[in-house]
Amino acid sequence: MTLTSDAPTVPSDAQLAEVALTRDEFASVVQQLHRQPNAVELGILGALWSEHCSYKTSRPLLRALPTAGPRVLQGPGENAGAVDIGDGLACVFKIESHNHPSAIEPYQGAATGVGGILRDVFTMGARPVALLDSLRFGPLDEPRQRHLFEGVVAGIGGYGNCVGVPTVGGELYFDSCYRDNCVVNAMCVGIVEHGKLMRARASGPGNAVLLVGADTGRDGIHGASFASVRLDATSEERRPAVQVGNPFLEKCLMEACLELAGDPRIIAMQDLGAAGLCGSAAELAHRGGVGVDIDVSCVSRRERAMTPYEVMLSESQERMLVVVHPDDVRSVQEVFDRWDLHSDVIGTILERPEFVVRDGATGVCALPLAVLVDGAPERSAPGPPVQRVMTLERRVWQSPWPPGDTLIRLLASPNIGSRKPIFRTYDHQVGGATIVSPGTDAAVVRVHGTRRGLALTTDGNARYTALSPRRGAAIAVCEAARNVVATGAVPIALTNCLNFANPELNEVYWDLHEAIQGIADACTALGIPVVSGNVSLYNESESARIDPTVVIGMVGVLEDVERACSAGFARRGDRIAIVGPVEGSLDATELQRLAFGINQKMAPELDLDLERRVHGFVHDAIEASLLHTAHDCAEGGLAVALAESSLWGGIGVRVDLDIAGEERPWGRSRVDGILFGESQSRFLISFAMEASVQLRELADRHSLPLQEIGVVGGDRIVIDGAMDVALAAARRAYEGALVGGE
Amino acid sequence: MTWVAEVVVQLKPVVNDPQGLVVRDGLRRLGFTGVRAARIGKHVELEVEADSEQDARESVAAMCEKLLCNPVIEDYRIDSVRATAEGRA
Amino acid sequence: MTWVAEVVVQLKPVVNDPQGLVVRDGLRRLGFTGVRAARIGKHVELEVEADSEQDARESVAAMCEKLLCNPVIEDYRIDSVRATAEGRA
Amino acid sequence: MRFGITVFPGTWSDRDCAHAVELAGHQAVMLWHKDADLRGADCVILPGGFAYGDYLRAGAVARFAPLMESVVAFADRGGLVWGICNGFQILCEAHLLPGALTRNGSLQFRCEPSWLRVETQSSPFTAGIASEEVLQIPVSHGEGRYVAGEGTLDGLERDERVAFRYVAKDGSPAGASSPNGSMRDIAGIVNPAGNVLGMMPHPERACEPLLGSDDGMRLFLNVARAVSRGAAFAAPAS
Ligand SMILES: Nc1ncnc2c1ncn2[C@@H]1O[C@H](COP(=O)(O)OP(=O)(O)O)[C@@H](O)[C@H]1O
Ligand SMILES: [Mg+2]
Repeated sequence: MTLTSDAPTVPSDAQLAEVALTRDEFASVVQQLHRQPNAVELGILGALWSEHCSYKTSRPLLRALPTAGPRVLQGPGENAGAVDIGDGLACVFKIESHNHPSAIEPYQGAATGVGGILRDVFTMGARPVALLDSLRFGPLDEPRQRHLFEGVVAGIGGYGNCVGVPTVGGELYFDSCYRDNCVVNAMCVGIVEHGKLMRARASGPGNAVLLVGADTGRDGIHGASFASVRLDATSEERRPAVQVGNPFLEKCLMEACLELAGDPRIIAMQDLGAAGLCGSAAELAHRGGVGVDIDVSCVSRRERAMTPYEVMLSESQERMLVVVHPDDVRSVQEVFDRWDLHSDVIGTILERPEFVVRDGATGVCALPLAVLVDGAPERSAPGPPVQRVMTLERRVWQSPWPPGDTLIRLLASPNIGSRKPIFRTYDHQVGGATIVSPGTDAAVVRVHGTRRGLALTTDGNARYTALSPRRGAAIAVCEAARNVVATGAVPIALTNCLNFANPELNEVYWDLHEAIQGIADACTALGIPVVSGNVSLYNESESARIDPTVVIGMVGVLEDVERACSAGFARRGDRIAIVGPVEGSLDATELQRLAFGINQKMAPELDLDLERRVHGFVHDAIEASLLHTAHDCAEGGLAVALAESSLWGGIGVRVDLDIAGEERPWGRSRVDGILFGESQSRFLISFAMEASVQLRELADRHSLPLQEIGVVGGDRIVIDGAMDVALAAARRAYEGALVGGE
Repeated sequence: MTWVAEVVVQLKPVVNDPQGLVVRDGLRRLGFTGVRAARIGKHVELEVEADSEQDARESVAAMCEKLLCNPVIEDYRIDSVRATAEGRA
Repeated sequence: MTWVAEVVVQLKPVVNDPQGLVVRDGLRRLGFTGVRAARIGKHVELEVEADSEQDARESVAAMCEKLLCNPVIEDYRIDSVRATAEGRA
Repeated sequence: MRFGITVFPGTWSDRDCAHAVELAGHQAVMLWHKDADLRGADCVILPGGFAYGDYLRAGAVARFAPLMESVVAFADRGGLVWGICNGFQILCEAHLLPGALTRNGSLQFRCEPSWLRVETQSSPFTAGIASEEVLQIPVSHGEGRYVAGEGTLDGLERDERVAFRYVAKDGSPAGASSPNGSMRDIAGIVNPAGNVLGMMPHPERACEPLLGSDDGMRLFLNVARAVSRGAAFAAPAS
């Protein structure tokens, strides 16, 4: 076949900018192809060589992540990771960003983000059983930020609720660094029998390629390259890039694909995501070491007069590629017909590893897959390593408010207050498996047909990574693990989403490098492998860039879901203790941000060995049925953790931290550090008085400090010598944090 | 004076309209086989105070720009502006 | 021939329209203090094959009765039926 | 006994309902929307979901599925038909029950516990559940605000056809705690013969203490009891 598309010419700078390729990359294309690409090929190369598809900057860095482990069935490289959870079942999960589309159109951007991550999971044959989200916006009191926030939340609910997958958890922060670039990450978790786990690897020359689902329109053309450039004034003009999702179609597609999971007729399945048909067909063939020949004239369209280029790069949602033997085409199509899903045979698998696109008899593109998928030159550091320099605008020793007042303000902070206004709009129960609902630490979802449960969480405090990328990222892993451990589960694997600014800036590049090292540090220390993830770069505008934002999505396994431990105080008279460090500083805390609008010095200390021992202690204590509740201490420190456990359980607390009489300035600062400092590696536990001795022994065995600090009861939060706050007042502050002031 | 304005907000022609697809298919299944396409939009009826039709129209256009229409995916048109019975009286 | 019909489906006046209230209040908050009321309905644009305008109109009315409008809470009206450019050719 | 569970494209509570039926010790069979066969079901459940995406109006398109003809005929013969959430919406659209379900007053989806008071003893679904008892059963919907003409509402109340009303946790009137702003706090109604029930809350999500409540199980057991007592409520099959 000869290519009859426009004659190859040397593209102008403007043409290269259009397809988001650099002059050097173009030179590399020509060198690898031994010829000039034609215009369509250039566009296709631009999309697949975009950062979004090729990971040209992050791939070399991601190699540092530990990805192996005894439970790992599928590490990074497929649509989602998969780990063994016993009983012949696997848990399949991944997190993904949809930041750029959400900044342009919050509802649809977030909704299609959910749609995309669902497809990544059911493409593997797994039934999605849970969704989680991780969101970041600018200050909530700014109308535009509230608009984005409400739109994104409605979009996530709108899609997930309609598809019938519960949204069981997530996290939310507001910080001025996200004003122009919100962060919208969605995670999906699915379950599949080992034998039905599917892979997206095409094989068998002559096999047919089916395109199933929505008709193809001009949606999101350039979406991939769009996500690889920063937002500027002209972003508005790229608006046709916005896609409108159809969750109803997704639900039908999901059911049909799950019906076919594990079916020997299905050779491979791959969802359509970034760079549309190009990205998916190319990856599908490349993973299988074969080629593919696509005829765009066979693709059903929603719009008239689409060019082959538009058809290939359209990011219309709710579409799937399926590879089957030609003899099975009819019978497989019948399954899709039953669900009223349209399907077309649009191509064939080739033996030679080539990516061929034709429009009927006319050739449009013929590129070696090795060049298309793997050819993008990896980018290395723009310059020598840089360390973040700690800024010290002003020393912060103590809160400007008395402790009780400080607590109320923290509880009313949109970063800490109740998330109920959000998750009550998410169906978090469909599936009949949600044992621990959103709102406390990790959610717990039971695995139907077994006694087991999965503990699920997303975490990542960007205040820490902003100051100390490496330590901050390690803390994100530890915090996620703590949330999982607090339920009694054992963390088994994680997924991660790295949201950063422009990596062509040396500082950003090194932040990314450091953050990945930090994830690796914690994963190695805790023995938790990384099985999937996503990188979102160029989260910056002309005036601002986001703080390095590492989001960890973690899965843990609970052997007996009936014994899941909760975080809200359970019984009056229970003793309360803190395991791990008590003292802390106010650096990098929510209080520092709230009171002074700054975030300075360094992220809290992190001792990974201590962290590991603390997890071991909590796990053993829950297993031995010694605990009534467990809760980790995160934003807002010990005081907020106490208030949360009180509010969730509806019972007050009386605590003696031995701080009464600390009146001198130095003393006040120590008190505030204890109450509101965010020291790592600690848990707040409650238990029956009789368990006290055993817990002490257990702590000794793990070489851990355990300090009994108080008793559950009453209807006030009392910390002797520091505060006495009515639970009702705390609740008002906590529950009003996200509610808009009219 | 009081005016009643009718505004239609529709998805831009290039934007996917899942509702329209379901309605089209639903109608066909009901035997209305002649239906070639359906698009679903919003119809907004506003009652506004303004000194003249011109003023009412301008103010409604501003409302569309600011709130009623999401220009990223939607277009709007003002179908009619007329004085209410009350306004006329 | 192909006809384009525009249909408006609105909640009956007696049915509470919380969306209308929210839009009205939203507009007022944006400074459009002259807004007295807002009602939100659906706008359905249909492309149908029919031999005459009369046929098209009847068939659209039947679609409204059967599917597009729920008479318990909604009223409908057919705003316009016109031949498409294509249909006219 | 055998529960038939309808499956439309977009239905998602089908599996949860089947699970509840099995927990109750009975058999669940799925009824595909394109088939007219009720597969020998003693009771037909129309479960929750977004049939056809609930685009246009919840339940509007589903009502015309071939399966619905059989469901209507089954109901007319006195068979037990139970619409839950989306199923309730479909039953109203199909005119098996009066009124309509409109967008929640808050304009938001609501997934949270709701508290219900049983308002009729004359339906097999609610028989034996005292009106002082408050059932805890979650809601999960965006369009659950029950609307009907005043005459219809008066008739429903007069004929004891209001099955459930939303109340506050302590049994007092729901007031602002109503999840959707339904007229007269109506959460569920039955047809004149009492054999067709539509309700917005999800009893299948309240069948195990592990999930927070098992009050919903009482409704499943009631249905089974009614069926085993024979066609007490059922008109003779035609
Ligand atoms: N931060 C990361 N950590 C581990 N794996 C990653 C990371 N980012 C991307 N990956 C892996 O790289 C592959 C490509 O990711 P992505 O482009 O997001 O996939 P898709 O196009 O299917 O959504 C996936 O297998 C993903 O799991
Ligand atoms: Mg994928």
